[in-house]
Amino acid sequence: MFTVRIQSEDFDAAAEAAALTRGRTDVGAVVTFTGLCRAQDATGGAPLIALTLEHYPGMAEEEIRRLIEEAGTRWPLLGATVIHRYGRMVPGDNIVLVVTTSSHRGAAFAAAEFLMDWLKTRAPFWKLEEREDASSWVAAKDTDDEAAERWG
Amino acid sequence: MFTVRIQSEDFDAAAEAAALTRGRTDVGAVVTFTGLCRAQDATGGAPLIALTLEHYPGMAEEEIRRLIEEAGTRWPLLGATVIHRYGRMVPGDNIVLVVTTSSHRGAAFAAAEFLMDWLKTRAPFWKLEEREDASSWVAAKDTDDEAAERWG
Amino acid sequence: MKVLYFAWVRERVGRETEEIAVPEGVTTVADLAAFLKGRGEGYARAFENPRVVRAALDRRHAKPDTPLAGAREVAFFPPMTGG
Amino acid sequence: MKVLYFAWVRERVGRETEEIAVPEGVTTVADLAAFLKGRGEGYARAFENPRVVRAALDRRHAKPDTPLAGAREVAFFPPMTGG
Repeated sequence: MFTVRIQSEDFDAAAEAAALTRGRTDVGAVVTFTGLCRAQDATGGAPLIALTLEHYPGMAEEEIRRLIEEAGTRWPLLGATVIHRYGRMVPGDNIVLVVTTSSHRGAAFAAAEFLMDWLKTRAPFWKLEEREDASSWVAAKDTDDEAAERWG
Repeated sequence: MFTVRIQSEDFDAAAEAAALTRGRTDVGAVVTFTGLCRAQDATGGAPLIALTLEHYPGMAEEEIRRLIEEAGTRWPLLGATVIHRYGRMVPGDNIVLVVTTSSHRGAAFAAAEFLMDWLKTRAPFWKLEEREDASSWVAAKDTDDEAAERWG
Repeated sequence: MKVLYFAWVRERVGRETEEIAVPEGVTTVADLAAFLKGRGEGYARAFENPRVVRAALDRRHAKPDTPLAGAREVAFFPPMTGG
Repeated sequence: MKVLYFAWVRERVGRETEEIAVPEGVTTVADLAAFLKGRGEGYARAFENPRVVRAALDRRHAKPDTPLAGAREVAFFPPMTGG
């Protein structure tokens, strides 16, 4: 049960998690990760007014589906759902959701973290930051590349 | 914002996650882990009818609070909520919830996994399994000890 | 001293809690477990393999060599299986 | 061949997409980037540092030395910052 959705609307993490467990008695572990838009990054500077997420329609869904399938070969997943939003978001808004289910917690945690690490470096999305003093494209982080690379 | 609850009632993972993010713009990552009662364990055998969770009132809450505080010294958490149920549960029922929030995903994931690993080995709860052929106390798993020990 | 038992330790001992007058010379968790083991058949079965019985003193995990000194409540139980 | 641009590559090139007749001798992703770089000021700025421009061929990540052979759609974009 692998689901990918690229959408501008908000998502409901609880409903997505419920869809992966409803009527089942084999799921022992559900991990959900929600990534949100923050007002302030670590470097300080002017507070963020909004983020606009641009994406590559078609490829975004296909690439995330490939990442989920890769996760499914590495861990015994019972289900996985990834929803990534695009468009303009203000601080506090949801950006991305990953839900993984498995019989055991180790697989659910590892797959969720793997998906997030690879989403960051492979899913074709780009963030434009709007601050009081300027708008600028977010630069990719070396730490994200390192997080993805640890999966080998 | 650290919360621990030991209760017989079910919990609402979404409401707990929402309570840690509401009105804030500094949370970038929310990880929730839900542990559920499964019908069948890996060893096969008769299907599970129910689990009854016994706990040590007072110590259960105190020990989990100590684990959360330890997590808070290791990672820059903005919030953490742990709810552990006791009493009788049937397959598909929720048993335990861990929610962690942080500015960044690495801390939220690591703290949630740390809390689950240590809950398994340190929180004073014991599972009595009810199967068609017998009732028996669940034996502690070496793999749980190993999972906890990797945190050093 | 208040003593509590949980899970199969409780079932074997046959009670949830009791007040114990700790005898002279019983100074550690392991001493207390050995003393309790001699109190009858149920206790003997509960503590037959002391390595698999865990203990808490005043609601904190304790080791066999932890001194009882000052504790008001001690609990004995199997390895935990929550989560 | 359909070419798409995203984020600041799109802004610098000044368009989202275009049809390109790939000249003889342009056989890899890197060749195409070098060819596009010569098409004007916006392109020159978009491809001024080819190492920071990523590419996809038919919606799959491609490397500079990936052959264009058979691809219908190529996209150029900065390193991704989703998630």
